Amino acid sequence: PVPVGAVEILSGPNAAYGIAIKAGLDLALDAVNAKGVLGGRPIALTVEDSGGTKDGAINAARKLIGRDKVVALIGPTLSNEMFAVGPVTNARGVPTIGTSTTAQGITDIGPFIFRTSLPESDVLPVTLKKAIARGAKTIALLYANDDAFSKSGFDTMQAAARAAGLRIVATESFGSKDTDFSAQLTKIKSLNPDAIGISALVEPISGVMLQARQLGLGKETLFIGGNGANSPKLGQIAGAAADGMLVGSPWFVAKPDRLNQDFVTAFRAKYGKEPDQFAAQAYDAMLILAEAIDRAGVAEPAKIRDALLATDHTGPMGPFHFTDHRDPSSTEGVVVLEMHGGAFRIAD
Amino acid sequence: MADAAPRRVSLLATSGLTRRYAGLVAVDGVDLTVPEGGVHALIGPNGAGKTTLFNLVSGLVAPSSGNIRFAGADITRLAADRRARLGMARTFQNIRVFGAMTLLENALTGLHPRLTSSLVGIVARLPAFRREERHAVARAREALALVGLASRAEERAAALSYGDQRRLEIARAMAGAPRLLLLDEPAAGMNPAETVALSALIRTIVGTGTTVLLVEHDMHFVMNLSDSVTVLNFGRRIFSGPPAEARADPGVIEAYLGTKVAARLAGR
Amino acid sequence: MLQVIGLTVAYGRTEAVRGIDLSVAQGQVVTLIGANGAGKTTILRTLSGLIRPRAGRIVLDGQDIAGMRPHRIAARGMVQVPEGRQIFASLTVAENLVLGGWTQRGAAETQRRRDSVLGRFPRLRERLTQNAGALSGGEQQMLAIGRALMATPRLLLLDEPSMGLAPLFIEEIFAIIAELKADGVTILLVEQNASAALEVADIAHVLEVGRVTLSGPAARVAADPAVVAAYLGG
Amino acid sequence: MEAWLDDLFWTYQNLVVSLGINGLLALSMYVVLAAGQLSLGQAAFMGLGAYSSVLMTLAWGWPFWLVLPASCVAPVAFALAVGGPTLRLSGVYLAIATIGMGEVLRAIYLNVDALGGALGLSGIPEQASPLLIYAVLAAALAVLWLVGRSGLGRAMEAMREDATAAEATGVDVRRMRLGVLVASAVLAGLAGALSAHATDFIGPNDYGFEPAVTILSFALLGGVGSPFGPVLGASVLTLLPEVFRDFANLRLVFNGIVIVLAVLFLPRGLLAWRMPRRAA
Amino acid sequence: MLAQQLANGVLLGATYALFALGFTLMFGVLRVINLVYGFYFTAGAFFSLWLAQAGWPLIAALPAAAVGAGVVAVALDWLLLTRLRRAHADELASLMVTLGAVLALYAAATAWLGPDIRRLPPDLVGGGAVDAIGVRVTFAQLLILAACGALVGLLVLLVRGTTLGLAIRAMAEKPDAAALMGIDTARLAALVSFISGSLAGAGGVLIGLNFNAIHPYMGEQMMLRGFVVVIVGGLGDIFGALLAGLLLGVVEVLTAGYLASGLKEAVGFAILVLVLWTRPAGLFGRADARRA
Ligand SMILES: Nc1ncnc2c1ncn2[C@@H]1O[C@H](COP(=O)(O)OP(=O)(O)OP(=O)(O)O)[C@@H](O)[C@H]1O
Ligand SMILES: Nc1ncnc2c1ncn2[C@@H]1O[C@H](COP(=O)(O)OP(=O)(O)OP(=O)(O)O)[C@@H](O)[C@H]1O
Ligand SMILES: [Mg+2]
Ligand SMILES: [Mg+2]
Repeated sequence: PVPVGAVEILSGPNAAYGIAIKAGLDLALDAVNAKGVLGGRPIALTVEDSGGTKDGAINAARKLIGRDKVVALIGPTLSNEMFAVGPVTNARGVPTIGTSTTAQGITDIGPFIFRTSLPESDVLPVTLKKAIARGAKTIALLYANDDAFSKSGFDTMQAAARAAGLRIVATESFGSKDTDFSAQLTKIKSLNPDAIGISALVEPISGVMLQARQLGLGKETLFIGGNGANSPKLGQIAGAAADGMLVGSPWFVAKPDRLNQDFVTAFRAKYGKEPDQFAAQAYDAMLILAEAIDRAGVAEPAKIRDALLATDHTGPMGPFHFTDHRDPSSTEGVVVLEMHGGAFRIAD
Repeated sequence: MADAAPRRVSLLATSGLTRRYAGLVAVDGVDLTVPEGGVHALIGPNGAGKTTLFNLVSGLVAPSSGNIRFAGADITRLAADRRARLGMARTFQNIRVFGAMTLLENALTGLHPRLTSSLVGIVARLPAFRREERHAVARAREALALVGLASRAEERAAALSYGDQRRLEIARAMAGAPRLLLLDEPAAGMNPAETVALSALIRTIVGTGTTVLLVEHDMHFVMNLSDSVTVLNFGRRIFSGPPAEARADPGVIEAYLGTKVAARLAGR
Repeated sequence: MLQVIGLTVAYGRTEAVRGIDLSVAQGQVVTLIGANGAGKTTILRTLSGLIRPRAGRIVLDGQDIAGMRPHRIAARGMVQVPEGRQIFASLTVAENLVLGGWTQRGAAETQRRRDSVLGRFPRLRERLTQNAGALSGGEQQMLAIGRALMATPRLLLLDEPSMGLAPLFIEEIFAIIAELKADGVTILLVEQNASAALEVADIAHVLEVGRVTLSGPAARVAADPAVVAAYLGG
Repeated sequence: MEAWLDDLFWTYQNLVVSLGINGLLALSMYVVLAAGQLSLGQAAFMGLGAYSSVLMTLAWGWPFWLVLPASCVAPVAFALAVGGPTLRLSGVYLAIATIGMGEVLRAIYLNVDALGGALGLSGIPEQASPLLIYAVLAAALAVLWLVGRSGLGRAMEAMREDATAAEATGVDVRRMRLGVLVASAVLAGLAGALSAHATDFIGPNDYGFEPAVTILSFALLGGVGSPFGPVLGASVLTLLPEVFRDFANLRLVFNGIVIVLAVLFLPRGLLAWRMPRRAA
Repeated sequence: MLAQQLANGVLLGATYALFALGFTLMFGVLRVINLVYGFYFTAGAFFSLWLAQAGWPLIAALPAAAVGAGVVAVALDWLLLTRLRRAHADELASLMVTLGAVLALYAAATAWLGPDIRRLPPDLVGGGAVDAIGVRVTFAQLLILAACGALVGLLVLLVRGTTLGLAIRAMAEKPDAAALMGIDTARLAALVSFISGSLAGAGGVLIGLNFNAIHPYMGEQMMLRGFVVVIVGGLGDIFGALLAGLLLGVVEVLTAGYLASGLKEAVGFAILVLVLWTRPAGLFGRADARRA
């Protein structure tokens, strides 16, 4: 078998993300190993827990590379973990593919660092355009300032809003484990913006939506979510309170194309629940990696890296290529979604 | 120094010393003088303010008013550890030995103010430090021997019985060869035979040049041992003088001794 | 009423009490004298259930209570005034007394006991609302005794009750012991003030390094020349 | 070197580094605990050491031999600044005050753009070799061992047992408290600088409440009878998650159970041995 | 806006206080720094979730969940702390053992229940809100306020007004002496655990209801604030915990509303540190009356 590793958060308070990713990887692995790579060899995937800490992630990556001799690595889950792990794997020459690390500067770490998650800078302009089309002229921004994903998403959102000519009336932050956002929302409400952009993970976004409605922010205000909002959990937690939220994404559960529907059906069958974006991205990443190994012809890290650069893949997320800088190149297929009745549909 | 007039300064002198607590004056304008040398007793009924006075003198409690002089210097505002460095040591009515430490280490702690080695000296194990440490251990052992605990030097202090812990406190206080030793009820929890031994110990201590100021309720002990007695009642000084006069003083008898004890003391 | 048979108590490897026998009959005052470290406190703590004995039996009213938990022993009327007072420093004097009467259900009885305790120790009445930790040493001792009396003890264990008391109060304490005895309370008294203890006691035991070396009627023990030399400051 | 040996070392290099750094952190906790103070500012000191050293390296281009000692400056200054007022506090009050200050620092890292905010600072050159880390650890152990056996060590233990009695025997309790806080800041600051220069990246969340509690648990699990206890505790707690790696999502469960059992059966720490407090 | 912000602050503060009530009892009175406390909070929330899913109305689910959490607390207290109590181990040992336990418990709960956030059925309280003088408050929030007030009252009655409270305080100070008074210390400790655990459980239900998010680690995230509130309020001081909770909530909200939301925690904590500097024994703490 071809040894491949993944470093994800499987324990501790942030385990939800790692577990979703692992589910996506395992599902993809089933498909890959049905026919194998390099002429029928299966891929042996070892997923190690990082616990969400920097040291945990480094230890896991070193164990996978040094002991299990994996030829490529998927993960880690958080951008901060990648900043610590990336230099290690890059120096060792093992291609490393982040599936959920959207922060700026990730691929600057070095030539072996890839990512398959679309940077927000490609998605947000599309979403904001929709908001402007619906009449938004002013926007308030709200973000979690203590995790790299949210902060980075906010930076992008701010830049995109400026570029799109929206007037930013307020910039507020909170902690990603906060449950109370009433102070920020009350302040924003008093400024009466046309739209509110939120960059955070799905749990706080759900909390924000619930409280916004409690405080009487109604349909007249457009809510715009970053990448983190694209999750079925938004509907599960916030329910109808999340209705009307706009999110731009190349993927969503109900995306009608066949590849995606097959993926969603398989996922439901295997796990009995809806996939989220993390699972979908991981699913594609595993397929992309498997294809690259196959193309490389041998299970050698350097060859795999070169093969990855030549990726030409189409999966649930849509068509996929890497840029020269190892980021996803395509923004095709980005659509703007709107929450309605606890689920996303394409916004009109 | 020859031309300096031999001033008869008292070792410890308080004037107008007062300590108030909400709703009561625990020590009320006390003037107390303790001359250098000898044993001086502070007696009085329970709650008269004796321990509070000790706490004021040793710096653990700040006075509400009044001042304290020690060896000619005003120490009213000095922190407790500074006073210890000036040569004041004490024991506590409610025993406070360092339970986890050995007896020897307890005694060594009493020498703390006399150690001069710097951090550098300690880490570099300079000869001066080693000499000092050897010397300190010898002194501490002497102090333990003084109270008869030398053979248990390496035991944990918490394992001692009540009476032995009292003795250990005395050893800790004596290790630093203080000028003034404050003993708060040293004979409590000791039987008469042990109290006799304690008297002898205190005489020995006085013999080394340390002045002793003690609080005690055992009147035989106090009367036989002390050179002078001060009596407090409700925080106020009601008597000061030689023990023979104290036990005959009607005010003292009424407030403290009771007629029976006074008679027994007189009968001896 | 209380029989101790072959009691051995150890702290780790050192045996502090080695196979002692004692008995306390109804209405008696029994005193235990001995030098510092002889094991007196250890015995009392074991009787009250605070320490588990290594061997031996403790029979109270015909039942072996060795190893029983302390609150059950207290509920059987064997109440201790511990060494070093052990008053609840952060509670007020009044609250300490209330706790002393914990086993005593019934407000009227509690009130009656409280009045009688405060009658004995007027100083405590003046300090009722003060934190017990702020009391003087002697006041704390009064509180400790008063607290135990709140429980209406049948058998009272006293560990050096006169410690730290002014002469007038020591008289008072021994008067109280005599009174309690007259009231029919059985008492096991550990005292350093051996002469006073031997005066009130019926029976005396002399303890030396964990062993009983002499027992008998108090008067006879008090006359023993060795005792006079060692414990009476003769 | 043999290739497999090389691989082995490469695999566990970070673990080896963490063992050393956590050992230092445990010692930084030990100094305060040994003097009877319960400060939880160690993570904050570590963060100050890390951030200040990274600025020196990245922004000012200082050489590492200069950065390392200089990394103590900010933590020590902070210890002195907060030390004064907090000396009045003891026990859990001090612990909470120091945690509070740690949270204030964390908010600063998050809000000051020059410090990278939530993205942290990355691209830090790996200048702290395992050898250097262990040399610092060994030196710290030696100093604490020697000091512990002197009058200072006795004074510290006396303070822990009974601060009032210690004061009455002549221990300058206030100065000692400040002293141990500063010593603790030095050790944690060094640990921060070393760890920052061993792993390329630092982020604000490495120095918050949870790390503070973890550092405390190093010392408590090991036992504070001697400086070796905390180092042992740190080693065990650092290794446990790796040992239990195969239990996947149950590893924290086992990790926790091991701690529980250890404390229940060895309440005074894995190494309950109490160092002698004298040198002669 | 100020009125609404003040209301926000009070409501946030009430959640802090609600969390801290049982904690102050356990930590302040029993002197056990019990880090498992946060887990009782989680347990209460999950119990109520299951009961609500089984169709129980809130009025029944809330007390039942509180009792359930109390039972969990008693069991864990017995499992973890009796041995240490008997050995007279110091409070740091109990801190450590509960640290290990809480690590294991959250991880086990996550492994068992999954890490996902759950939500109580939305019709449990009714999503309604009250609008008055420009201030909007939801029913869930009103419920928290009312519960907070009621529980504070009950606790004060219990700890200050009964001899039981006295016995608890006595045991906290000198367990041996308390046993000599005839107090069954083991049972009393269990009782305190039960009360404190069920307070945590009730808090978990109400706060889970308010923020509509129930997940295994929800208790852990309250712990830091819980500590601060208990300490600033004064160990074991119930009114203190209430006021300190409200103070913290209002300070955080006003900072976020009028200064900068990024500094919300910093300013909150800074103020608390200042409180401690000026009043080392907490807001209302009297200087320790014990003597030198
Ligand atoms: N911290 C305090 N707060 C309130 N009252 C106090 C405090 N310290 C002492 N007192 C009161 O001051 C009075 C004097 O106490 P002190 O301990 O000095 O008496 P004492 O003479 O040593 O008595 P004893 O012989 O019983 O030890 C007592 O009534 C005591 O209750
Ligand atoms: N906790 C303990 N650990 C170890 N040894 C102890 C402990 N408590 C007491 N001992 C030892 O047991 C012996 C008996 O002590 P105990 O306290 O019973 O003596 P005592 O007769 O009450 O003395 P005193 O008159 O001084 O109170 C002593 O040698 C003492 O050192
Ligand atoms: Mg006194
Ligand atoms: Mg005794």
